[in-house]
Amino acid sequence: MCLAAPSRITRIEEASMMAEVESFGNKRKVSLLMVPEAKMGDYVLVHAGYAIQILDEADAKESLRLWEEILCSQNN
Amino acid sequence: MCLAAPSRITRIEEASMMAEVESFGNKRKVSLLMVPEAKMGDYVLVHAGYAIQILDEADAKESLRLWEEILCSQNN
Amino acid sequence: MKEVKEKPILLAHGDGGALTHQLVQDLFLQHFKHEALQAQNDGALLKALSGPPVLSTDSFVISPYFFPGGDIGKLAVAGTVNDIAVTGAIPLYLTVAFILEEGLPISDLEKIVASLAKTAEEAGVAIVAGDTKVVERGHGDGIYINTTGLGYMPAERHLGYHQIQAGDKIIINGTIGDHGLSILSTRAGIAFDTELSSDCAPLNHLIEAILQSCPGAVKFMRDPTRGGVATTAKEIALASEKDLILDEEALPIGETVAGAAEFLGLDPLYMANEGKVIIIVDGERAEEVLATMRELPHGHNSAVIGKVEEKKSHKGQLYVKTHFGSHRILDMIAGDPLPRIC
Amino acid sequence: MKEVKEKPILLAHGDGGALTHQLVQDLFLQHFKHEALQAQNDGALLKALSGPPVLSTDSFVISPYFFPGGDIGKLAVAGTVNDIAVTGAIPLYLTVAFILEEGLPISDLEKIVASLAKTAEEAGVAIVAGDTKVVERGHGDGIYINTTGLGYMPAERHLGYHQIQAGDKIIINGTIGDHGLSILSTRAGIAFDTELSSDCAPLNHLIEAILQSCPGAVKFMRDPTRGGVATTAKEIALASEKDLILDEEALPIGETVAGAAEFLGLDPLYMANEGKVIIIVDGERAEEVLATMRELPHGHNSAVIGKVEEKKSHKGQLYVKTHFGSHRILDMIAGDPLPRIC
Amino acid sequence: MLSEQLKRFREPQLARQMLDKVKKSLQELQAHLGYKATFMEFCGTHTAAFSRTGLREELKEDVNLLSGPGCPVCVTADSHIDQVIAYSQLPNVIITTYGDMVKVPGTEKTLQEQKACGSDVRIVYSSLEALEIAKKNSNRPVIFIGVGFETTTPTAAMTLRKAMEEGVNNFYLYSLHKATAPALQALFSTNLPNIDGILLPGHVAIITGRRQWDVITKDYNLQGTIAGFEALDLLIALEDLCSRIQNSSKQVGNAYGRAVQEEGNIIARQAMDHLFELRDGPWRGLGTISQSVYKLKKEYKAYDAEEVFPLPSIPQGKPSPCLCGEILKGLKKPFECPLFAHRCNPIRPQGPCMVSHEGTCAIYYKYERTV
Amino acid sequence: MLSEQLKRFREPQLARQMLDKVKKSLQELQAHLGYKATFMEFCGTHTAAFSRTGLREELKEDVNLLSGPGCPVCVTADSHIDQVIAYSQLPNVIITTYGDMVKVPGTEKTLQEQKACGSDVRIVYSSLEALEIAKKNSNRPVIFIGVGFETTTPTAAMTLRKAMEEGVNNFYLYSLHKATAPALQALFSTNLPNIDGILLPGHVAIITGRRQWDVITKDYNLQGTIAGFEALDLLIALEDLCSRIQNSSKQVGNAYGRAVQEEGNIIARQAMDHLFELRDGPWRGLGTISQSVYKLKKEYKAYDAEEVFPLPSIPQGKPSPCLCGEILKGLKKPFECPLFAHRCNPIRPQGPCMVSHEGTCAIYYKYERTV
Ligand code: SF4
Ligand code: SF4
Ligand SMILES: [Mg+2]
Ligand SMILES: [Mg+2]
Ligand SMILES: [Mg+2]
Ligand SMILES: [Mg+2]
Ligand SMILES: [Mg+2]
Ligand SMILES: [Mg+2]
Ligand SMILES: [Mg+2]
Ligand SMILES: [Mg+2]
Ligand SMILES: [Mg+2]
Ligand SMILES: [Mg+2]
Repeated sequence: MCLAAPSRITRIEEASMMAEVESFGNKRKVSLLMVPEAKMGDYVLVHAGYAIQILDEADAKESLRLWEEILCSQNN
Repeated sequence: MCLAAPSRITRIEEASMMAEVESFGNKRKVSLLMVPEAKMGDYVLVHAGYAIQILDEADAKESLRLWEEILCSQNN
Repeated sequence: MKEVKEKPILLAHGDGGALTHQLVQDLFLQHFKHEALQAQNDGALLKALSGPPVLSTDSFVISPYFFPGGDIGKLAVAGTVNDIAVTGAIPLYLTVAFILEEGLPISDLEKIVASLAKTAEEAGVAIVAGDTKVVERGHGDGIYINTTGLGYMPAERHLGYHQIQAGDKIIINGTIGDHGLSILSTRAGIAFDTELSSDCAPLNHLIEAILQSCPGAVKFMRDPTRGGVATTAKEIALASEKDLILDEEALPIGETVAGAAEFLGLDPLYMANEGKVIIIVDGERAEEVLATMRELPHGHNSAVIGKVEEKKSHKGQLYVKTHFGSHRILDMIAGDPLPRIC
Repeated sequence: MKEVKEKPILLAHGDGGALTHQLVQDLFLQHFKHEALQAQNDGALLKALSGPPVLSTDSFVISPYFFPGGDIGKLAVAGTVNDIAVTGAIPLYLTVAFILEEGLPISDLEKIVASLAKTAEEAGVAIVAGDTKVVERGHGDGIYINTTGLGYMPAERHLGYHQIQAGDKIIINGTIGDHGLSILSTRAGIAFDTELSSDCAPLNHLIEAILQSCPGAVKFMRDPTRGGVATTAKEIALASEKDLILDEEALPIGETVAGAAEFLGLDPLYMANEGKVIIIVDGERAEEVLATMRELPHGHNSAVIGKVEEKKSHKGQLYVKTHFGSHRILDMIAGDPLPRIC
Repeated sequence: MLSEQLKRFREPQLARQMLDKVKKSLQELQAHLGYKATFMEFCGTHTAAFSRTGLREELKEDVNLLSGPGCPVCVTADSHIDQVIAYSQLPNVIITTYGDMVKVPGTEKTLQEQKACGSDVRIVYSSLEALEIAKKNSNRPVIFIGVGFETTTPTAAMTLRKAMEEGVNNFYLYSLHKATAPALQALFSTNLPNIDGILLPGHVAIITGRRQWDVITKDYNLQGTIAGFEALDLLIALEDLCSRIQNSSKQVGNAYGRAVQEEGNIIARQAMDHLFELRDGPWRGLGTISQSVYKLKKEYKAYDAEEVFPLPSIPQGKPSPCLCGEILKGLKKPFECPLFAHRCNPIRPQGPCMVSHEGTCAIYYKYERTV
Repeated sequence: MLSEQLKRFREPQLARQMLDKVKKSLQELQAHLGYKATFMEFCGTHTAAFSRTGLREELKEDVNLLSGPGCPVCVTADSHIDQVIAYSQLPNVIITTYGDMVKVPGTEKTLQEQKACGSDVRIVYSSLEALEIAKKNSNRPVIFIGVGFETTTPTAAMTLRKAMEEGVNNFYLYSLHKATAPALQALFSTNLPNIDGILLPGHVAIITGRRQWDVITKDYNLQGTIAGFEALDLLIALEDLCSRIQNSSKQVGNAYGRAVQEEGNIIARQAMDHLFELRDGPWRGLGTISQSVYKLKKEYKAYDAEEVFPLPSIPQGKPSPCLCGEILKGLKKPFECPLFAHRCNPIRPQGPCMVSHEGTCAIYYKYERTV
């Protein structure tokens, strides 16, 4: 029920605030009403037909970098 | 379209003026609204769900008798 | 479909998973006992046949699925068994595939499956493979059944259109139109009370007895189902390139059928039969075949209803000889006033 | 059903009379050329079989009837051909029975019939008998098809559950879940644009090539259709009384399938396949079989996806080995979220 | 028991003897007239009976039998079929009508094809069933397409009256009911085929009574006899007609006395008169005939589909090559139509005469082709 | 490219290394606490992820994982299912809802069984589709059964707002939407299972923001971390939780930073606050929880199914032997229910926990049985 899958915005219809989002070759229509600031190329989390959040690339990168470092140092 | 088949009245529902009519083991419900004088045992002609006429036994008998006589006399 | 009070069929009964398995285990395998089916493989491995295979398939979509004199399960067995038997072959195996509508009362399905199993036993055929699909409410009509039959052709049986000759006689094993008119009596809008009941029955034992008792007498057989005796006879005329002449006075038509046909404005010659076979026999041997048939179950009211003549025009035609002696042409059915009779 | 602009199927196309004949003559007989069908008898008389008969039946009720990568006609042939082929038998003949819904565009029927004929030709099977029924609008879904297949079992082929032993390997001939997810992408309410397409294909040539190239290597086969790889593997585990262990990392799942399954919250292991076969092979010969398969059409992406072990409890179970190395149990599908996928 | 008599009318023996007598009478009539007589059977049910029994074939040497316009389905204008198809596309509407109507071609398609395309069209055997459908679907408009002559028109009137009494307010009549007398009048006042006598419609006469038909003798100087529908009935009527022609009778005969009375069914006629009035209207093949169509009176407009669902008039399609018009007038026989049994057949009828069980072309297709 | 990072989160290699680290941390925690820690995952999607990935199995020596009440379908009271079934029997009504809802048993039957008996019940993936259905069936009432926590509630609010803007007046909401905070509060104030830390629902937190969850540390003195749903996400969150417990952190952690922000999605929260208000309501297994159910405010009653279609209250059926209540509170595991995997299974679920993909019993049935 609380499933939300990340997808990339590939088209925006400004008038209706609907967007086409893509994930691995699958495209869906979702509403951007909850993330009006979303733009082309953004990754959004989609739940029940709505994009509910824009994913934060910097945080994802930083988080992964951090853990990789920790795990590397630990293994060595 | 103007098909009308003779059937015998086997039951009458006075209130609704509907009757059950029978012909050779087949029973149907028909309206007696057009032949309110019809009674149990009468033969009626049924068309489009309504009994439209009561058949006249005397006439049928007379007519057959007449023709049989004529044909017999002719053949002899 | 009627309002469902009992346990209904759900879509999940058709998803190939746990509920489907439950239905197979608790219902189908209880009634269908052949080892090939019980093995539950994708295909049923059977014993080698004693002759070339004969295959026939039919789907049954009759409405209503319970009717006076039978039900869709009985019909589905009889229909396919008869299609195999009329070729002269011996029917041995049936596959049965159900398309169930969501909401079908499971108790109705049970009755149908039991009837199907019983009729198969009567006919001496085994149900060896099956399939179940479920469609959403509003995409079916309770239950549709496909049966496909496998039989074999014994040596030295060569029935076929090409055997039919001028001088042959046309025999039927009983009264005409009973199935079609009894289905009709159940239909909304027309519904009438009647003593009619469907003639639905497997005829393979009758047919085999004729073929064995009167070897060489039978030229060709067909079961006059959809479209009735007229449509089937017309097909025979066209394919054999002979004229077929039915005798109006000889046609066995029950009084009840005749009465119902009259007030509905329908012709019993075009009404479906499900327990009848039209047999084209050597004219010389018609009485012998008739005598044999009249002694057998499903054959008591057998009658010669016509004869075969050389064609009078560029193609084989079907005629009926009227009470006054003149001939009039008969054509195939076109636009059955009552769909879904089988 | 979509608004019909073109000529629609009428109830009269199913009354067994003139319009039915027209459909048979102008459509079916144009595409299906086998002499037994062209003879138009009630049953099709075939050549004697070179081994014991194998029969299988399936009805196809897929919605929509045209889908990415195929249509109901292609599916109906592939489905039944595969069911016969996985038993080790050689499929030869098919019967085809249509249940058409009033209003089906005749042009759609033509496309489906053409596709059916083409797939049958590819598979090298002949369509030898048929049937057509028409149901009123609102009692069907455009078209349902039953196919029943007849083949024969060559001598010395004894595939079966009882052959399966600990140490055997589990092979599949390519990616998982393509059919189910591509059907899903067309469904109202879920519909999404995708590069997915159904894997629907007849596999009898692939299977025959394996059986001939690697004699004795194959223990058992099944096509993982409704319920997917998990349901089929579970059935094998139950019937063989062995544990089957799938390896999560070895499962060939396309990126597009995985992506769609993820946002729909579904598991590709439970998604239907229509061009896949699960093969249980002698563990020693898995690489040999795999090498053979990878050279063949429909076999390029073949992979070993698991192994067979002695059962650890009172009955055979299906497990998947996760990325972390632990085992978790898998059960059959129960309540497919998407009905009518075949 | 009347049932015994009724059976006698349908047994072949008496009819076979009667056939000989009628042949003789027709031969005498030929001697009297100096040529082979031409009779018209007005009624499609008679046309069917002559063919089904084989009597047309038996009598062909002795009398020329023409078929008339008495098939109510056949005389329905294609524009009216188009109108019904338009009704069927209104939101939520249920169309109810008699079976043959669904196969009659409009300018573009039949109601049956429209049904296959999604309209809710239901076949009924009685207007009473249509009313039942309306009661069961109280939130949907149910339009009953009424077709038929005076035999059927009163049944529609009775049913409508019942709907009013029961307060059913989603039941509407689209009346295509027609009057027989104006049609005969139109027929005999233009292009009159050369007819020596006419068999009059027995079931229409049950309602109208025998007497109304005397106008035929009076105004058109034509002999006529009301006929029943068994083989014996037809033969008795032919015999009666022969003698009337030879005796220059002053009134029409009644060879269907067991069913038809002098005054007809008065209750039925009153119901008809109460609800309907005659207006001008088009007949297929016969053009517009004045005062020939039964339409609901204005005071019942709440039940009149034409009042409640006014539709933009439908553009006329191409004129059809069908000769139904000539056939309905008795000017041509089906064999004379170049489409007959080729492009036009019961599977794909080109005109309504090929549709109805009582349509002349359909009857000839079914019974009169020799190859 | 973010897509590359997203892929890294789901690749097994990093997760496998992480697993070793987390096991070590859990062992350190055990040393620190003097016993094996018990964590609860509030959210059913987490319950499913732990099982599907096999992590629950891998970690079972090192931590006791309890499942919480975070499955919105599971906490739907059976009386509410009965209510929905009653709605579905109103004339012409179309019921629209999410897939799992149709399988949840009411006191007598499921919505799926009711559908098979003739009700028009349609499964949607989004309330937007339900609205489309309403537009396409403008003459029929379309009731959307809204279920879900704060992740889903705003989507219903947005769709309802759209319905209002577009003047769709046959679209109604039956709101079973619930708030997470009151549930946790209820859980921790009665029968508190002995929990050392809690994994907080990532997708709920997207809407609510991280900060609202600090109440857990403040009021219940419990450590918590917001978690994502990939294996790596779960492991990172566990690692974070271990360190917070050892360091007695003053606030909850956020191990799902790429999606969850401090303040959450303000637009979504405003929409929710605008249309809904919290009222008391029953949760399956947890009894009535005050201020826990999102209901439409009175000013929107024209869209509220409960206002427009008032139904007589449905008599209570027998209490079910199902232990969902205990399971939802984390007091029992599915194996402890005598019905589990015997009378209760996904074919014939006896309680909602066996229905939903996120129901604890269904997840344990699917993934955690070893035989
Ligand atoms: S044959 Fe057909 S086209 Fe010709 S007149 Fe008759 S109905 Fe019209
Ligand atoms: S196993 Fe079934 S009955 Fe037991 S608690 Fe879970 S859902 Fe309820
Ligand atoms: Mg057949
Ligand atoms: Mg058959
Ligand atoms: Mg047959
Ligand atoms: Mg199957
Ligand atoms: Mg139905
Ligand atoms: Mg099969
Ligand atoms: Mg199959
Ligand atoms: Mg299979
Ligand atoms: Mg058939
Ligand atoms: Mg449909």
